[in-house]
Amino acid sequence: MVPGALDDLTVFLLSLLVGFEVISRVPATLHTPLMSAANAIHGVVLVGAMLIAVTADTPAGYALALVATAFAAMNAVGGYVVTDRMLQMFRAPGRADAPDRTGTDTGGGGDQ
Amino acid sequence: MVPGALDDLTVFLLSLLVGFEVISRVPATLHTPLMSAANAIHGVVLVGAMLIAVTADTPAGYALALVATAFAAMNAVGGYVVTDRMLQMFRAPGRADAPDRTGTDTGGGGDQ
Amino acid sequence: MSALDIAVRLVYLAAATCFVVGLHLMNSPATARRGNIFSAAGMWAAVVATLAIILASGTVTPVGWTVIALGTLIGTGAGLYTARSVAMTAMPQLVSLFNAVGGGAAALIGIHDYLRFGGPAGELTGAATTAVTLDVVIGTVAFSGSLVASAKLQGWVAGRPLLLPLRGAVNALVAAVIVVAAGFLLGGPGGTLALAVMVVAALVLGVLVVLAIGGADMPVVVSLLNACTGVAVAMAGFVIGNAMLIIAGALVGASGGILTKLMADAMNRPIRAILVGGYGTGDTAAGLPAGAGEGVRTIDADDAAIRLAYAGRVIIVPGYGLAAAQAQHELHELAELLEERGVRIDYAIHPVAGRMPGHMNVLLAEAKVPYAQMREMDEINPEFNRADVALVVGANDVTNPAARRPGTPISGMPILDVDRAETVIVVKRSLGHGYAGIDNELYTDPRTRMYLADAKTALSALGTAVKTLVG
Amino acid sequence: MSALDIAVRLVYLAAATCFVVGLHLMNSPATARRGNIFSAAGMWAAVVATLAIILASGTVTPVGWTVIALGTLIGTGAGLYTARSVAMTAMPQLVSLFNAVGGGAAALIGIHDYLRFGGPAGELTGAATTAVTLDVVIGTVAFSGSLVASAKLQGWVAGRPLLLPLRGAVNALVAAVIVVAAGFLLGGPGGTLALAVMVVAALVLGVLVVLAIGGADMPVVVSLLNACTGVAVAMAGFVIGNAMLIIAGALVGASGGILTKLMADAMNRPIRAILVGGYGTGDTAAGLPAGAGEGVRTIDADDAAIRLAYAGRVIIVPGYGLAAAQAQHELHELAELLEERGVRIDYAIHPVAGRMPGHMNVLLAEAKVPYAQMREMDEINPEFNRADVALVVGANDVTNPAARRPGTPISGMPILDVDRAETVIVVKRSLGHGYAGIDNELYTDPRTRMYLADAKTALSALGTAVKTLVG
Ligand SMILES: NC(=O)c1ccc[n+]([C@@H]2O[C@H](COP(=O)([O-])OP(=O)(O)OC[C@H]3O[C@@H](n4cnc5c(N)ncnc54)[C@H](OP(=O)(O)O)[C@@H]3O)[C@@H](O)[C@H]2O)c1
Ligand SMILES: NC(=O)c1ccc[n+]([C@@H]2O[C@H](COP(=O)([O-])OP(=O)(O)OC[C@H]3O[C@@H](n4cnc5c(N)ncnc54)[C@H](OP(=O)(O)O)[C@@H]3O)[C@@H](O)[C@H]2O)c1
Repeated sequence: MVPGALDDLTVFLLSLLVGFEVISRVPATLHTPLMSAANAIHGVVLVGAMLIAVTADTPAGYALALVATAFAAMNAVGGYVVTDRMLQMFRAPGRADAPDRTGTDTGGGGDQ
Repeated sequence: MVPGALDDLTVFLLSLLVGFEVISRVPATLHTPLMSAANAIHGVVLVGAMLIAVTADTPAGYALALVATAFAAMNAVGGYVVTDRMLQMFRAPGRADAPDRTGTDTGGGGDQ
Repeated sequence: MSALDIAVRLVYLAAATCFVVGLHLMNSPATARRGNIFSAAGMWAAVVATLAIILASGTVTPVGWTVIALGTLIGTGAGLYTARSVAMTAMPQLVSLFNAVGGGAAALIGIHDYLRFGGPAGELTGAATTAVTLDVVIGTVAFSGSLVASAKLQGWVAGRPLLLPLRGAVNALVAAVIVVAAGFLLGGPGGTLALAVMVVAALVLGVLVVLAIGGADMPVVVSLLNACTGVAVAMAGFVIGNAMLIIAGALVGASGGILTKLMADAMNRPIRAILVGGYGTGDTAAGLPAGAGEGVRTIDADDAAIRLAYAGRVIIVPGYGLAAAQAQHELHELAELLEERGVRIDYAIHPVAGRMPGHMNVLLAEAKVPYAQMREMDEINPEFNRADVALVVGANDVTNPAARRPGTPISGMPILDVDRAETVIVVKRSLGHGYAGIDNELYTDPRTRMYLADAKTALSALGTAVKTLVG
Repeated sequence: MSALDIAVRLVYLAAATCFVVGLHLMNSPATARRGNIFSAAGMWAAVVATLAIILASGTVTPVGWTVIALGTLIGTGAGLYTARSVAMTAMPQLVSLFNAVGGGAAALIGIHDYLRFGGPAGELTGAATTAVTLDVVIGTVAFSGSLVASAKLQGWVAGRPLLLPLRGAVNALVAAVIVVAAGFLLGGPGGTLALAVMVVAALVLGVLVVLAIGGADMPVVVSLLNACTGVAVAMAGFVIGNAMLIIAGALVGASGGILTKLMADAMNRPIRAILVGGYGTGDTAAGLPAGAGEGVRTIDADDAAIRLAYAGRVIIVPGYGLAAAQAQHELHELAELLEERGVRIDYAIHPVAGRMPGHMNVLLAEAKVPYAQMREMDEINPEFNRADVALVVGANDVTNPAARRPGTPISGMPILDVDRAETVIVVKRSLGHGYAGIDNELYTDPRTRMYLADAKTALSALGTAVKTLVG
């Protein structure tokens, strides 16, 4: 085991702790978008796929790199876009409520 | 700037993030014990003080190391003990409530 | 280390911070969208920084450039197209698909690294070989498992649990093959063959495990596989020595793990039981004996329309059946007709109604139901006793009073108190079971009227009947 | 790297995890004590592992061993003795003292490192020198600032803000000296003199800043200095290349920072305003004009005792004055007397009543008030209108109805709704102000009766009067 591996292990452990702590009290309706957002984040494997394309030098290596890059890019791009589409559906209560409340206030006037 | 410093910076940043996330919704009555508990944790500087005592080789160095060790040990030991004393005061609601509820249930019987 | 290297590593750190902040913001509906954008910005910066470092290295062959450009282009195109074009109801299978390719990419990185540097004569250290092995196994399982989950959710593979004979023994055998092959790589002679065997066995294991799980458990499974991909990506980070991959992967691994537990808890199902499989019937088959129950009172469209139209207040309870019948638009039309007649309408949204968390919110939002009318369980429950009619459409378990008693599969799950309303009208095709596979006592309650029909047909019929009534 | 080195680093990682888990468990009263023990176990393991590595290194001189043993012994003894013997009410100053020595230790590590490896001919890299400088400055400020805070809380230094003439200019000057000295260390010739100047200036800065802050703001200041010490320890970790110090220090730095903000928010005071200083009068001086206000109705012990003894329900509102008078035991005795007469007693605990968070809980727990009678603000507020008497003892701001209006220093702070009770009896020495320094309209409310006396005297007198009444 080399010092580098220990450093990496430290980073890994700390990131696990951050991950555990960050999901504090997410409401059930946000579970699906949150899953999707986390899914998009591991699309960062694209960086790794790009870096192996650099070291590749055999046809097999290039093939692996091509598939990896395509997979990873699909994960990242698709993940963020689909999460955004889902979240668009969860319109903020504030915005939707506002006209509603106004409606109640001026309710009498509206009938004139 | 050396790679080592960057690794340290990564660890530092991640630990900051953990620290931010870990205090989620602590009730106001726990603020003082929590402050005290955090205070005890930085008593871990004792490890650093011990390690400088190892490298010291001048009288001035030994003096610094002695004061640092004593300071750090006081921080760590005192910090944990005082936090524990505080927390003893916050008896768990469950324990205190339990006899109370029983009292209500058997209230009629108690008068016999 | 050059100044560029340092700059890139700082950008990587900033990107990792963006991921954390993004996830943090996802805790509340008000900030969730901003969080996603934050996270995407971090990803963007990381990719640009990587391009900079590749450019500066100057060692990339033209073929290498082509591979990077082509791969990114294909992936981006496929991701954009599917993410934009898919129907809102097909989101979970798409997320699962994206997860599959992510896991695949992580596994490919490990495979590539082993082929180049590993093996008996290779230069990989023990720690690095361990990371490669974990990366390949976990990534491959996530890949094949997620593909099957996606196919189940899409309906290309039967939703019901597919239980092979001797399932336990077969799974154990496949797992043993993986362990032996990994042993070869780690301690033994290693080599391409061992790697290939391990990959194939991992592919098979992913398929077998997920096939045995019922379609309705899929959201939890997808979330778990998502966490697996995170861990695989972190391992890929170990392999290529990239701290950002480690951070992002571990982050997703841990938060995805917690999320999986939260989701399972919300359905009152232990994760272990889900993974063992065999539970749930997937999508209930149509054509169960209709109206055969004793003490069940049925109702027809006209009668139901009258009760609805002359009610002061109606609470609508949507469930999985509404999604299955794709009847959200018909439902909204009916609700609007009733509102025109002065009926007060609310939708009672149970957190795990449907087959994925937030399913009903998304479905109703798609049909343009006003947000203010979608009421959460805790908020609406005390109001059922002031409602004239509770209209239950394709919901079953989330209204089953058996949950209030101990000893049933859904005991302890909070339910919508529809049985406190003056009249309950239930729209579904039969007296068949829901996800949990148990009878619903609500259906024999004297206040309940069953309208046995497909939700889409029934709601259109109700709409027509209300219009006739008015016109 | 030897196997021992690896083992020690793994222990360090485990210790760091214990710290995080410990802090996490502190989020709820039920698990808080376990969390503290967890964290202490981590510390213990880290120290033992360090001893092992020092032993194995074999390079330590006998003097070195003596230093380690003696230092640890002295520190442990001092820590144990003070922590065990101090009165519960003196906890905050003790925490501040422990924080001071922690900051001092971190600064000393930096100083030692610079003296050994730094300076023009030294081997410290730029990054390391930066870390040393930050370590020394932050650690020293935390040291002297915490000592002053401790002295203020203990009453050795006047609690009121000590505002020097030209304060802003003096502070700026001292800060400038620090910056120049740090410049010498970082970019210039460096040397022991620059280091010494920097240390002295940092000591002075800590003293000046904290002296200017009112005694009642001290808990927030202590928390902030606590966060500073955390950062200094993290910097010490950079200096000696120890990841565990970095993790623990950054953890405390960040969580302490958030906690500081939470505490300031609970009191409705911006942190900036606290740090600028000059606010608050510290402990209110006794002997303000007593009973001079117009429209104020006073009451004597006998009359008050009758109202209390014949009440069905009394809600007691303790505040800072109770702590200042050390009258918690007298209060509990009075409450027990009343309970014997069949009066229902509750204590209404405002989250920032007193001078530190949780102050009242600790105080009343010390006097053995049953936990079930201590009711939180949100819980008890709706019950005031069913109370016959609200007995306010040494509380002022937390009952001031002015908080409900905008434009006052306490606007927006949630308060206890004592003015909804049938009768309010207020025990305090005068019509003087509380922490926020504003008049309290409650005192002129027609339902309010003021019992102007020291809390301890007044509560004993009430107890005697109730006994006489009964006997
Ligand atoms: N939300 C989540 O995250 C999630 C994830 C996985 C599992 N679950 C579980 O899923 C269940 C959700 O409860 P739920 O009440 O929404 O659904 P449910 O209990 O599964 O019941 C759905 C009902 O819809 C009816 N239905 C199916 N197709 C229909 C159609 N075309 N027209 C009319 N009715 C139709 C079915 O009865 P017929 O066959 O008689 O028509 C079935 O009884 C819970 O048990 C929950 O734990 C939830
Ligand atoms: N809890 C925290 O974390 C914290 C920290 C810092 C500041 N604060 C602030 O402190 C305030 C707390 O409110 P509070 O209502 O508890 O206290 P307060 O508003 O400060 O009032 C305390 C009152 O006690 C009286 N008093 C002092 N000594 C007494 C004695 N020996 N016998 C009888 N009465 C005595 C004083 O009036 P007389 O002089 O007339 O007797 C004074 O008006 C809030 O403004 C809060 O924001 C709280």
